[in-house]
Amino acid sequence: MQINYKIINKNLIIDFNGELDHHTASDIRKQVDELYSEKMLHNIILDLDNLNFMDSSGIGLIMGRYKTVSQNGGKVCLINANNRIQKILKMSGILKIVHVYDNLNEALDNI
Amino acid sequence: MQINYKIINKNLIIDFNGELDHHTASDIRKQVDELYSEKMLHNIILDLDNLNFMDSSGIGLIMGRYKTVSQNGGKVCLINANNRIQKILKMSGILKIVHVYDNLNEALDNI
Amino acid sequence: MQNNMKLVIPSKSQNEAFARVVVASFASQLDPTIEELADVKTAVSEAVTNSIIHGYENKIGEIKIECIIEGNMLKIVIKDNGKGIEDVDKAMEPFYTSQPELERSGMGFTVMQTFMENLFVESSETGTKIVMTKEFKNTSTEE
Amino acid sequence: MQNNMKLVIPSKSQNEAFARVVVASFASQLDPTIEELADVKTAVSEAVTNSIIHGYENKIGEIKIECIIEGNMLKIVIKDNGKGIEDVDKAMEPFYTSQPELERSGMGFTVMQTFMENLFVESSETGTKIVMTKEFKNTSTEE
Ligand SMILES: Nc1ncnc2c1ncn2[C@@H]1O[C@H](COP(=O)(O)OP(=O)(O)O)[C@@H](O)[C@H]1O
Ligand SMILES: Nc1ncnc2c1ncn2[C@@H]1O[C@H](COP(=O)(O)OP(=O)(O)O)[C@@H](O)[C@H]1O
Repeated sequence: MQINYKIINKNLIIDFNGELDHHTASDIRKQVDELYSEKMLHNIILDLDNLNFMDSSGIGLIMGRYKTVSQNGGKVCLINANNRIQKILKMSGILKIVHVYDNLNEALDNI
Repeated sequence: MQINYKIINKNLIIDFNGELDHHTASDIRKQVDELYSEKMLHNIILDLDNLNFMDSSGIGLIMGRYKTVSQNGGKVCLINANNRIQKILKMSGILKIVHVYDNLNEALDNI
Repeated sequence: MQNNMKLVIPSKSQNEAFARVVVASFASQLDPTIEELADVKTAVSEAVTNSIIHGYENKIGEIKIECIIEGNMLKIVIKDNGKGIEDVDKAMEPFYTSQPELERSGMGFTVMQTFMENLFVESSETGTKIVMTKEFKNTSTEE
Repeated sequence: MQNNMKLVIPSKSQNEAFARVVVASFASQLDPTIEELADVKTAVSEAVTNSIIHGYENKIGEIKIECIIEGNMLKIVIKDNGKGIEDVDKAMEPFYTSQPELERSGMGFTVMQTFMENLFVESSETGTKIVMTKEFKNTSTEE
């Protein structure tokens, strides 16, 4: 599991590559939180296009980022979630607090 | 494991697709021998281009075909063997009795 | 079709991915769809993760995974000798987690229930056993 | 890096491919090259096939596969409770096979020896145990 990131106006965009489970989540969490606080950013956009696997540890990770970011007045949103991942997201009810957009442009326009 | 075949002048050309081990070899053996005898063919050319795995069961299969075919006055040859498969072929000494050609045309010209 | 396998691994988190791959590779005998295979992988990931973080609480113990194929049915049994679940009914409720500080969502059992057909949980102070089954639709009948 | 796993499968020929995949997937923790992974797969295939056709002679018995990672070393132990090998030295000679009628080439042990670093064979009337080791070159040292 590997992440890449870019920053577009105070939005931290995280690009996931690989499999998100309990083993990989703790490392990812640390990296994302560090980037977010170090660079004093506002929103987080999680790009799930190259995420090949996600279990409920992913839900925990998204909820955790939601807590941090919303304490800071920001928002978390998801882009490029495939059907498989949408299924788990729906099940978890997380879509009530975190928006899913089709792609990055849509997310940047609406966040 | 799946095979496709074509016939060019009395040469039976067998195209391997998949993994050749003890489990798959017995079925392949039956299919090849049936084709060879039913259609009264002379030589067998084994195309290993899409063979993803081969263990010593493959050596047994090639030796077995060599026996049948040479009793009939024909030859067996191999084409498109990758480095990996060449390594096993060399180890087995089978290259003394079975020729390896780079491709089908070369095999058809020289068999 | 009839086959089975038993896998024993230590409760290290890097084995979560390994366990998923092994079960998926075993299940591939049943000609599963990509969706069915992903269901099985996800359910196995949840159960194995639970043994690691809740059962053994990050101490190292053994996790046993058994798979049985009968016809087009796959049965998966995942066992640990960890501390067990005190109240199974409560544990199975969506969103219940005993470890929110680890960013657990409490959705593990819900995921297993949704992606598999049957889920059976047996637990005591000496460990936990999860039994899950799934029927595969388009199965080749060769042995 | 330290890890291990135990796999038990029935001696059915369709499990030859499964055994290869499981061991290769476990070995992938050591960041192997494609070549190293193919070496391991081929050696495992030979040993498992031998247990199926020679050890159990196509009756169904159990095959145990154990893998141990210590540093950048992989140790693979493959055991059956089959009929055993009477003369191990003779069995290990290239081209020797007790079953030429099955189109065996007698190259199984030679393949294991060539593709792995050490090969150790122990056999009695109650079964056969093969121990093979391989060191991997470019290993990440993370736990
Ligand atoms: N193998 C286990 N051993 C001990 N406790 C467990 C085990 N599996 C689950 N539990 C308990 O059940 C609770 C709910 O599990 P689950 O629905 O998977 O959510 P989560 O893993 O996110 O906490 C856990 O928080 C834990 O208290
Ligand atoms: N697990 C085993 N149980 C009993 N006999 C075995 C076993 N493995 C190998 N043998 C014996 O050793 C011989 C040589 O084995 P091998 O080099 O793998 O060649 P092959 O499998 O082609 O016969 C076999 O023919 C068999 O007689």
